[in-house]
Amino acid sequence: MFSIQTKNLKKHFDGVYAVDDLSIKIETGQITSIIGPNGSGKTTLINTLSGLLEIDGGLVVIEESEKLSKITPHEIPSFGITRTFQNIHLFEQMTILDNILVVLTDRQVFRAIFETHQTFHLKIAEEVLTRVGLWEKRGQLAVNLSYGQRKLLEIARALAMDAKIYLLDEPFAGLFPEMVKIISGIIKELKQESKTVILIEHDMGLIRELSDYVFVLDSGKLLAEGKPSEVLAKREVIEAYLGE
Amino acid sequence: MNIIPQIVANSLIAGSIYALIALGFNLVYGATRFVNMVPGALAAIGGYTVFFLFNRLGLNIYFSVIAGVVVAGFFGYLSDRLVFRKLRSHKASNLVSFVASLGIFTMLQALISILFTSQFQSVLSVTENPKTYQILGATFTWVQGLIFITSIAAFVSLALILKKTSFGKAVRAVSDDEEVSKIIGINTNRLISWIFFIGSCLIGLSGIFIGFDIGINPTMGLFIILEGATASIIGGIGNVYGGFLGAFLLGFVENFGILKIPGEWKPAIAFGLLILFLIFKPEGIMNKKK
Amino acid sequence: MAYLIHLLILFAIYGILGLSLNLVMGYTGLLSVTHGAFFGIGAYATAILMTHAGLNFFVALIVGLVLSGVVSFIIGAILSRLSGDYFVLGTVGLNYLIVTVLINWSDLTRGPLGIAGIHKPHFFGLSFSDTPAFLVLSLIFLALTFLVARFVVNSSFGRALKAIREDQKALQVFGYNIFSYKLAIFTISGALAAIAGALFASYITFINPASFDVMQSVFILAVVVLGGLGSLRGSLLGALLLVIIPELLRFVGFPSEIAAQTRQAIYGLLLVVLMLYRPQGLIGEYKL
Amino acid sequence: MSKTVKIVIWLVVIVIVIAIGASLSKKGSNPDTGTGPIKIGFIGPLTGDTAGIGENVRAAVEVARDEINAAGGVNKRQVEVIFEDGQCDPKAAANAGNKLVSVDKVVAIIGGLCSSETLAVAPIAEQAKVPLISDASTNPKITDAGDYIFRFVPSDLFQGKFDAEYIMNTMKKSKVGILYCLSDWCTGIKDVFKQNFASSGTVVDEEGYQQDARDLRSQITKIKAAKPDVIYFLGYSEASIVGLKQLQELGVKTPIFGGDAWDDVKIAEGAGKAANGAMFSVTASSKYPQSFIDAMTVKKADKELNNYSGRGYDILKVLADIIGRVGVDSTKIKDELYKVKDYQGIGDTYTLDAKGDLATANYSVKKFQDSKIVLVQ
Repeated sequence: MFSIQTKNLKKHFDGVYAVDDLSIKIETGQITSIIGPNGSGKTTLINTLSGLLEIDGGLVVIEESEKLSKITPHEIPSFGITRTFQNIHLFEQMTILDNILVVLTDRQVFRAIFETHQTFHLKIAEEVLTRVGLWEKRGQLAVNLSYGQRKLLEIARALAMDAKIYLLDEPFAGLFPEMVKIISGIIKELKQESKTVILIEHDMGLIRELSDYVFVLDSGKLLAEGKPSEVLAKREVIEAYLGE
Repeated sequence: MNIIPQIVANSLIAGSIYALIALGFNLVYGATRFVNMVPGALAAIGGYTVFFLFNRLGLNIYFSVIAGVVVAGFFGYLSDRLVFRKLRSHKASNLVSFVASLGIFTMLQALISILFTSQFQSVLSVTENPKTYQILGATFTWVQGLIFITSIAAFVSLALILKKTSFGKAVRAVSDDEEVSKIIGINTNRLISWIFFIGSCLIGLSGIFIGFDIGINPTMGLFIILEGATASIIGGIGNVYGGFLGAFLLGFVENFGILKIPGEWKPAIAFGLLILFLIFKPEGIMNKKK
Repeated sequence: MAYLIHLLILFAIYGILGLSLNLVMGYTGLLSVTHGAFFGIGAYATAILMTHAGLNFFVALIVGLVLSGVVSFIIGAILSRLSGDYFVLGTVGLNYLIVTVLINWSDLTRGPLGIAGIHKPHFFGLSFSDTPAFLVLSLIFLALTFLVARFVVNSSFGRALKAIREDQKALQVFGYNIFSYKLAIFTISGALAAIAGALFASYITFINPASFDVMQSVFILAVVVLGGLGSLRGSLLGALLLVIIPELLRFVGFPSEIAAQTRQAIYGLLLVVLMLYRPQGLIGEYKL
Repeated sequence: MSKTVKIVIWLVVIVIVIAIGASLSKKGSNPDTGTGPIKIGFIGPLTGDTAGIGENVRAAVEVARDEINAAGGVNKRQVEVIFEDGQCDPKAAANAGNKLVSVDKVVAIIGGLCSSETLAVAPIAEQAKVPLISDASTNPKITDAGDYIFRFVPSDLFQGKFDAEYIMNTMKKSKVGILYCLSDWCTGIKDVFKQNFASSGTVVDEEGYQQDARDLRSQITKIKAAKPDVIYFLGYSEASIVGLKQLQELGVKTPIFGGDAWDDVKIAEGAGKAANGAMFSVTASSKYPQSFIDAMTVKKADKELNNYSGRGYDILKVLADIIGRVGVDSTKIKDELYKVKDYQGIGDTYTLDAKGDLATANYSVKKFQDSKIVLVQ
């Protein structure tokens, strides 16, 4: 069963095709990695799937039922999708706890006005924050955290959504080894909870260790796909990375 | 007696004054990327300097005009040097800079009315009958003709400077991306101060012309800056050519609009147009969609 | 002492305006220069209802509240599409437009002649005509506004507003319809400003369009910025200082012809110094 | 934002409020005890675009004060006038009114120049039983604003009626184009003028303009197109200078008639030849005495001598005369004010009616001729 599929997906900026007629299938409950040199359209794909960029052509199919030619950002949670950002988008001048609570409480305006966060919200927040080791620091403002802690907070925020499909855009970029261990541990736990993970990463070691399936993009087109061991051995993939 | 030519003349006159303001406003906005209220006060400073030199001290008119323009430019440079350069170093958001420019605007306006009382002054004494010209039934005075020609000249020369000279290329680089231009070695702070100076000179000139055509009082700045901003948004904010086009469009819509609706709704037209453009075409006519 | 009571009444009115603007500016991060117009709509709605329809002050206030809420909903719908500089310019433009309507719709608002003879509120025999009683009434409304504002800010809705201020794009992805949130806070803030308008109309007993123009919005903005963005008590502090201190200048013996202009100059200088050295205001937490 | 900083700031604020309270109660002299200077308040626009008129009336009141004090003051007490800026804005005027009434405890207040100021201060003066005498507010609503509220200027009703009749009967014009500023004075007179003019003439076009607008070309072009045989142009000095110049630039030949704000030398000089032939009505007042003009020149306010400055001067003189007779009790002053009859001031001859308005208002017509003002009728 494929939780997300793209059918001839197109996204262009003034004539330059960032995503060019891309058709991929993401297996449910699997960790699928998307790799490719810089500017090959990885982040554009994620932004298009999460509704931040308009779809210029083709379709996105969710759970093989919803055929979408247009996605608005605030409706993606209803499809069970959540994400993290390559360049961190935290709510800077708010406490760590608030950064989590804001994704837990009611979204509808009228109900939100008359609701304050309940104990069960706090319980989820505590569980998620302890998982990334930030529960003791919950009173601090996000802006005062170190780079690694901010990456962890982004992951925690995504976890708090308890979504079905996680789009992780370079979650390991610039982290120390022990933080990498924490995050890869979390990704593995997601897999055990049969969640679908789409991972964008450059570190080939992590790709081999984590991913069940790999897609290789080059300037918006699908270059290759398959098991990590097969795909990474292919000549044209290595050339794409080294750049002809 | 057909009044259309007269309406066209009125629109061209209003348009050319707005054009001068819009040129200055756009130049400053292009480099600093925030809505700056200071130019409003600079227009008044330009007008009052000429009034002081020409009417009070009786100096030669051309000298006073040039002095007026330079003084307005200097105050623009000063405001950048003392306040906005510091704000840029703090990486202050453009809303903070907007509020700061509002503070400078109020302060300058108050200082002018302390020095010159808040009386309305007409700069050109009109004892001698103003020579009016007639074209196709539309009458306008030599001052208005001069304004029209100067605004065209200012536009052309500015366009040439931006296109041809190295200074012009640096200005465009800073307008596109300040960080990048820092990296490639442009001393952006000094350049932005220069841009402030030129933009303020243009707006000072518009204040002087308003002084000749109509007259000056300390509170003339607010309306000027709002008209300038409206013209720039319509034409395409930050785009010098767009500002010029937007100014004349605003002049025509305002004057032709009055035909249909009573005069007291005139300011409503300008701001109605502003709101419409902000919603449907915020990037204005000239800029491509952001 | 009556003069101090008079100033405290103005403090209450501008406190309510500061609180309501802080909701939009300090918590949602939208620099709105149209609050003077909401203040005016509230004042005119109450004044017209009291003089033409002869309604009691409190009934006129509630109807005025609803009316201003509807108008600020419409304005919110227009403005919430804009962002950054365009939003600021849009609010200035709208403020001008609303004042022009107040001036020219003369058969409703009597145009520049303004509306005079608005009498003081009375409530089943309890009349608030003398200033101390009116001060009590204004302070009650100020306290009510403060509680409403605190309720909104401490709710999940309030937390979402702060998130909009911080990173609107990211928040969308987590299921928030930003447009409806901005619309809601605009309506609430417009309705609260109408309370201040009603109090102002009934206290000064005469209103004309000129006192609700862009300069009034700039003054309210200064109250919020001085007091502190994102701090309700900051807005009260800002209102207190910006209402009381200029009056002090009346006693500092400036020669009368330049007294008024010096006040303007000091007030402009205050804005500049604040922005340079303390953009988050005296006891605010959020940097604009 | 450490706690201590917040506490320090709140402490500072509380200290300020206490200081203000103390200074207000200390400074606020107790009600007039018969010694020290007699305090009289003045409210008028000293900033904003009508500040020109405000500053001029202030100078005239200062001239009157100096003359009174030079002649030994009133009952051997010097007269002190406290000037407050009303900014033509209800809130500022209410602030000024409250301060004059409760802190300075003035015996009477000269002013509200703009009707918006007078209407805002009226309830405050009425409640404190302090007579408020306006020198320029013509809004008809002021007539019944309270029995402590007076004015030494005729309400719009008189001027609108006189102008309509003069244009219909004397100038024999029937098609009028109205150009009026969007302020309480202009709109007030325009409405009354239209009621009276409707009897035999028609208003072919009516164009309003913002009080501080300076580009009236579009409005003038529209009026010109409506081909009126007379133009009724209401405006304060600034807009009038600009309007008259633009009327000439646009080649408008039809005769122009204005309101009493045109009785201002600045317009004659500012508009120059453009104003030639333009007529306006003004309350019949003899020319200002040379002594007044010289005194005003000393105060470098001579160039802007206007119709209202004479009235401000007269009000202070009338008050001094009344206080001389009945002392400083404001209710007695109020009663005396109602008895003012045929008082020959420099600005007008004043007779007050039971409502505190001028009972009579006879107008004369003047016209601009080569930067001078000439009497027509």
